[in-house]
Amino acid sequence: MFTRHDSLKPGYDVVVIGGGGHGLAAAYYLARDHGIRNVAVLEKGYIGGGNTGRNTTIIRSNYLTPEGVKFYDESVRLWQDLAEDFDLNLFYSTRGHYTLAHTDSAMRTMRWRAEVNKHYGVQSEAVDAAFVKRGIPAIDMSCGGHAPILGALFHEPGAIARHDAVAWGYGRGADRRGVEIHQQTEVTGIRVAGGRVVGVDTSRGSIATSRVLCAVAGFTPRVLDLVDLHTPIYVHPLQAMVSEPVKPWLDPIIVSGSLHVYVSQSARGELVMGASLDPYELHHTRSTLDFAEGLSAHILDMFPFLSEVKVNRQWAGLADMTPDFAPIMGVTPVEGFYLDAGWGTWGFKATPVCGKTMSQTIATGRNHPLIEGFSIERFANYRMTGEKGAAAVGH
Amino acid sequence: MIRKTGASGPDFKRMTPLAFEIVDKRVRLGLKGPLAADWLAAQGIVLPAAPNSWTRAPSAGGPEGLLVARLGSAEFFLEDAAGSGLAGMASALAADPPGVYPVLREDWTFHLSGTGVHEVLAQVCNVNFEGLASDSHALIMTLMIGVAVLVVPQVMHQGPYPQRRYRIWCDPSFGPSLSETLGAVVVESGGTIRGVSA
Amino acid sequence: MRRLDPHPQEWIDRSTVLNFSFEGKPYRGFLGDTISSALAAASLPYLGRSFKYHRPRGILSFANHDSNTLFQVDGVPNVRGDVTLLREGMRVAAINTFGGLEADKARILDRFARWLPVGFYYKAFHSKRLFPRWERMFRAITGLGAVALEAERCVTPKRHGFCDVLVIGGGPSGLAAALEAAAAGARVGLVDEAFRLGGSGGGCESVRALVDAVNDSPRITVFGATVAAGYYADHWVALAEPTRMTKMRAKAVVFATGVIEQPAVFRNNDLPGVLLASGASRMLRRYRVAPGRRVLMVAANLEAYEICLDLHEQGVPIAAIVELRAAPEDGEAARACAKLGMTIIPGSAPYEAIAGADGAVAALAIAPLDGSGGVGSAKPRRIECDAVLMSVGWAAATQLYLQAGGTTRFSDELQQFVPKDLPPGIFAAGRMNGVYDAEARVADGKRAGSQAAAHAGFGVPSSALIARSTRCPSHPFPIIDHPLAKNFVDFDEDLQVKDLENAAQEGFDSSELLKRYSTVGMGPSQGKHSNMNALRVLARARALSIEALGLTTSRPMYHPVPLKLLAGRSFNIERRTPIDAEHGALGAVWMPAGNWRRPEYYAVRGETRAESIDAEVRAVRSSVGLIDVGTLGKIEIYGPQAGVFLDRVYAGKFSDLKVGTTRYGLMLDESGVIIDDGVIARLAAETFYFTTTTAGSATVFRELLRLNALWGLDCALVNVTGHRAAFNFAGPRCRDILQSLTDADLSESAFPFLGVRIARVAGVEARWMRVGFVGELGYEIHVAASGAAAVWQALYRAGLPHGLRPFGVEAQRVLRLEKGHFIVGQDTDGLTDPFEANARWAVNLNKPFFVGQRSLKILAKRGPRQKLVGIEIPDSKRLPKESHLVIEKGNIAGRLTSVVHSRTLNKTIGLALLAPQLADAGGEIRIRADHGEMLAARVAATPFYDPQNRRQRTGL
Amino acid sequence: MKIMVCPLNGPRPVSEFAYGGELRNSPDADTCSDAEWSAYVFNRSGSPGVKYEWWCHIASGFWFIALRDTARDAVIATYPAQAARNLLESPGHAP
Repeated sequence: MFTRHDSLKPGYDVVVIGGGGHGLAAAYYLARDHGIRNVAVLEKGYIGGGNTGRNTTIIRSNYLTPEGVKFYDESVRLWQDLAEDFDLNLFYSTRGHYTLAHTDSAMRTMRWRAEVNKHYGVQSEAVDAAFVKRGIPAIDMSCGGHAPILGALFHEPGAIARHDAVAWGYGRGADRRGVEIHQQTEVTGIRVAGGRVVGVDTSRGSIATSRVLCAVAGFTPRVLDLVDLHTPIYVHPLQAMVSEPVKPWLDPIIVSGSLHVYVSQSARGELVMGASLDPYELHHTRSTLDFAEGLSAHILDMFPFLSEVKVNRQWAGLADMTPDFAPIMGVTPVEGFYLDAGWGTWGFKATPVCGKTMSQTIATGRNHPLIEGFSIERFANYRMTGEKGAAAVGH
Repeated sequence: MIRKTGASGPDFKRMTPLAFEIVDKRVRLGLKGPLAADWLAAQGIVLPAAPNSWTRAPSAGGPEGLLVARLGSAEFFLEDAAGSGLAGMASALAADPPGVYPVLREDWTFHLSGTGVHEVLAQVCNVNFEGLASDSHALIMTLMIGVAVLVVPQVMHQGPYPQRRYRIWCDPSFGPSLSETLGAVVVESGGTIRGVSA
Repeated sequence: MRRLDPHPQEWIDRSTVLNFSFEGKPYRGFLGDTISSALAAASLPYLGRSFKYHRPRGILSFANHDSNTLFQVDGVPNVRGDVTLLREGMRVAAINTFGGLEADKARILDRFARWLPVGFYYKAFHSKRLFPRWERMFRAITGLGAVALEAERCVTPKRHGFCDVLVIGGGPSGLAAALEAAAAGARVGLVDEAFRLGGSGGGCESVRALVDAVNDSPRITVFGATVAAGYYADHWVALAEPTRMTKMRAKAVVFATGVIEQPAVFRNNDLPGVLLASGASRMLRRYRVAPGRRVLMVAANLEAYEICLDLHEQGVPIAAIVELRAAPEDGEAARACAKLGMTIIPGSAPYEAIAGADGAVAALAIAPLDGSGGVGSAKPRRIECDAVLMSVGWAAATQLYLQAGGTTRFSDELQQFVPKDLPPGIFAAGRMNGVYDAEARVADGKRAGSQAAAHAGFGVPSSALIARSTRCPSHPFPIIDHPLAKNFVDFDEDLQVKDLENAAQEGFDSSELLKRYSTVGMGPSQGKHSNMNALRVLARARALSIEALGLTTSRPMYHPVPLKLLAGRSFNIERRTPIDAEHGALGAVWMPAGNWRRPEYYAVRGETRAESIDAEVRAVRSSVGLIDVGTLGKIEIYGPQAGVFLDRVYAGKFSDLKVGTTRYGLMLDESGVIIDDGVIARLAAETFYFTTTTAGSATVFRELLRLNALWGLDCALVNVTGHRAAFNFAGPRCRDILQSLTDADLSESAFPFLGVRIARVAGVEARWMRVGFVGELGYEIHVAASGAAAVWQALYRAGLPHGLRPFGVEAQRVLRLEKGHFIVGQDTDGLTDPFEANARWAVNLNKPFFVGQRSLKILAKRGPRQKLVGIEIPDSKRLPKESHLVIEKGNIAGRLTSVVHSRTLNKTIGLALLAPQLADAGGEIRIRADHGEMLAARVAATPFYDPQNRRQRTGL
Repeated sequence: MKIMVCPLNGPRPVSEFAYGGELRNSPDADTCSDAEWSAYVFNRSGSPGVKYEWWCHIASGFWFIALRDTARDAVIATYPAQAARNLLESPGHAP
């Protein structure tokens, strides 16, 4: 599926740092759509081993800001055809996505999102409790008696997919088009001369290049230090856990901001469960018991009959966070250094559109229109993209 | 299959039955500020030397006497059964002595005691109370099922054997909910809920 | 399989017979039996179907990680039969079958196996059109057991535990470690998965003596039938007990977690009747169930011969011992076997297990091994048998140890991973530590126990050096290729050798990628019986050492844990004001407000919700109303610099506030965004009392404490939110009514608008503030919680004759909106600054400093992106909803943040955040309501009601 | 769960504490440029490292400073909050 390259070439037209979904997608579209094939993807671990292989695979576009909605809507459109592009089954499974509201202020936010979504043609509705009960008959509408469900934001196109396969599909596609994927290759330095990128130093030698894409969610600040760029990005762990497989009983994806829960059932029958960010900065993917305890309690609030269902495994990823909960993308003050970062907890669903927009941005040197709202300058100008309002637990 | 080792120290081997009690509000005085300690000393109160500790002074206020708790270094919480000198001090405090500030204390108060008290505490709190010295005068500020509480371990000398009792204070807005929850755990653990008492 | 005669050490009580059903048929077992042992005794050919190919499966390991014997029991899915005690009346069924265990329609999949290679699912059915239909079919055949949707929540307790030394593993080394640590004076917790201590060797004298000593030790707490599910930071270990969870905090941890037996890999090694020798041994000793009548042993270590002797002693005939090695080590056991006339066939390998008519193993084809570890061209010879035991090697149970930050290296001498660098407080002992011989395991346990106790502050650490085993207990490559495959490496996931080789071939050739692509080790047993062999296959494929490839990351749970144990009771704590009961008595309909509950409105018989809310509003406007506002944050600040502090945390100025007066305050964050608001009252020169929003009370107070700690001003903060109650008594009649309850002079001159006074009401000392949130003459009355009920009742009774209504949050929303007051968080969002919120009047930019000031200066230059304005909707028939959008030339130009139909004003009013160019009073806007209906609206000045604010000032 | 040693309350699980972010110097609001100020307001030192941080013991409302390695989640030392003022060049415009 992938070619193993024994050594690095002395130079590449583009060096992509990060062999996750985003980096591989950018390399894929650079080669496929822009004819730029002399590309190296440098991955310090193994491909898809970061947040691509750690997220809970939810795909949706029911965001709050026009910038967010348009961007993720394009992503969902691209997802539809990905499996056929790759000739690889991504298990892209449209399930419908409920964001439950337990308070009237939450209902207000759901309606706000629904109205913005619909304005941009995204299927999204603020629905009442009866609708929720019809869509999720198994749910305890009182949530253990302490968080009654008043309604929800229902997003019919909400989907899940097999996360690893996305990286493999993009990786294989890029590989077949001449892109070199170098695993176990860590970037140790980025050489800048006269304000522009001239090369990259790695654990396997130095490379000459004038264009570098940084797509290393969770590790962004470390790479930014190499080019002395300062951003608002801070890193918190995000944990998840998975149950033993059980026969299918849950079709839709359920999210509850108040209960800090999101859950879906995978194709294998496992319940894939997550919650909110860990409460403090950490660059370590250790698991905590508090997480498993709190999440289990809230899962049983919604689905009491799962008492005996067993948790198999918990894990964590590292999330780039930004003050407005929107990503930071595109050109930077360092010429030739392109950024695809600040993904918070939403990077997976954006994989295809990030590849598309970043590859065009790199090819043309100008930010793709879809990512203008995510520019690095917006903070200095106090012009944030207020996705935060929608993001109690926005997965 | 699961055997528990004995409770802490030899002196609590024979405990009275497990009980949870909502205790009547007593005469209280709360104060803080840079000069609070000096002011109390001037009132003739013997203060606990260490932060987060408590002392008990004999007083007219009944068998249990005057409880003087030191929260951190510059905040104090005095409690006494009926009457005693606290009322007088309260009015003295009303005169706004410099550097001494009143702290309204409307806390709910609970007693937790008896056999299995540590098992109950272990289910609602992460502090190792069983590990405290039997004569501990620690004042513990911690979370009980997420609610901020003040806890003092006490040794009661009613009956032939010394008894471990925990006196617990919490914000009144949490009082009903916390007492219902603690009561439920106690009952489930075979204990009883005693009515309001002093 | 069959049950043997009683034995003194057996774990079953034959005097108590238990009846149960399996697949609808009745069976009997004994008290102490597990589901698997009872079914094994019933001589059933097989007990389950495999995950992918639905092949018949029987008992594999009897070690709590046997995915072949997962059952559906009384509605509970995926119950582990090998460790679940039989109960009278149990209804047991196989999982993952269609039409029952025998008739399972899905068994056809086994025939298709050749066309279902690894990665098959990635390569097929992915056309957009076909996938959804195929997915339905696919999902139906995956999954294991089924959840019973009608099952009730099962609540179990959770507790914190504390010990000095926690020992994980109740085998000889664990027992010795616990005893040694206890002897040093430490309080010890000892955990084991099994119902009884002793480990696999539980049977023998010396171990039983250790067990007795442990049970007699007052310092050792034993946790039986308990899984140490995960190691978390600072020696915190989750202990999953049968009916509760103990979160154990230790000062040191000894890992005596032992080793897990690994299968030999050969064609049809998953046939029922082919099982791990240690499992057969446990089944025999504990439950007296013999694996068969003619047992064949596949051997590659000493344990094989010991078990053969054991079986022989119990009268179980050994058909032959097929020894993978050129010769067995020259040990007592091997010699004894030979002396007993057992046939030992060295240098040979199992080539294929052959099924009988009933689907269980009937014979084993074996062949001599060539130099390369394969069977070459030699013709296999067939040996009849009804059970094949595999004793070819072990994998160290290092999972928890790795979670604790320990590192390992692969020992070629022992063919297993052994501990390398141990973090402080972490100790390893016994077979997991590479120490195999009986005495040495005990000695190693003592050593570790002593060192752990010393780390926890008890005694002197042992300096004993215990050598690791000199004999190799594991075969380096117990894997035999077969042209027709079906040689399974992972029983959970039905993975054969070729599947792993193909995955590696395709480039998934690191441990982690192989796992993700092939799903090896991802099943219920989490690779406990498969990861080691998978690594060997990968190492061969890549011509790398196992050390070079390394293990995949170990994460909790070590063993699957039910959600109920993790969830525990899931307490839910609620805050209540001191007059919660009064609200209830008055018919309050509750709504959540943060973690408080508040009356949304008071239901009155014969009134609809809307009518009640209208009546509550009317009462306030025409007479008097009473609302509990006790959920507001209430803070006191004392000291010479209290005013300075407030100047720095609020956007307005308060150091110049006159004693006896109040002022509205706006709180910003560093970026200039509004985060909270409230009323600040000056009670004395150095004493202020102020409120925060209900939602903000806890976080705002905490941040104020931080700023006070940072700035070191001479002032002190006291949070009295829960200690004080607060009511708003408002309406044209309120002053007259109140005057009857107090001696204080309430006249306009004595107590003007925005004043604050301390005076008694109904005999209770209170803080009175004349503020006008609802836009009528009104008093906010704050009293100590203990006096709240008396005051509330007095106000209520005094007001009733004048038409008082208690009013709730809904009526207050109407009243405040009629006055055009915004609510932080509803009418503002996460980016709204004071300019945008039309609250410039509450900002004093000329102060030396306040939080957010510098950013406001930048924002002032930038100009607002939106403006909060009042709007009126002429068409009172149609009421848009909050959050409906304002549309201008097809674009989003704003959002309705609040809206009500005001009966008082007889029109629909609201607040909206609008694009600045639309925000001028009188401007026409269009709101898109439900179903896209466009409503015309007009930007209007606020307040809508009593624009001159006369009523709240003078009560006219 | 992590244990953190509170200078007032002693060792407690981290669940008893609230994280208050990194202890940071702010530029002089009166003299700094808008760019300097916005950088202070929004930017963070996001890389792992040993950092001085604000932590609050929730039950006692006690704020203190912890020196923590954010790569290993190792609390190296804790100090009373007064330390903040010595550690900072300009403690958020202390008067």
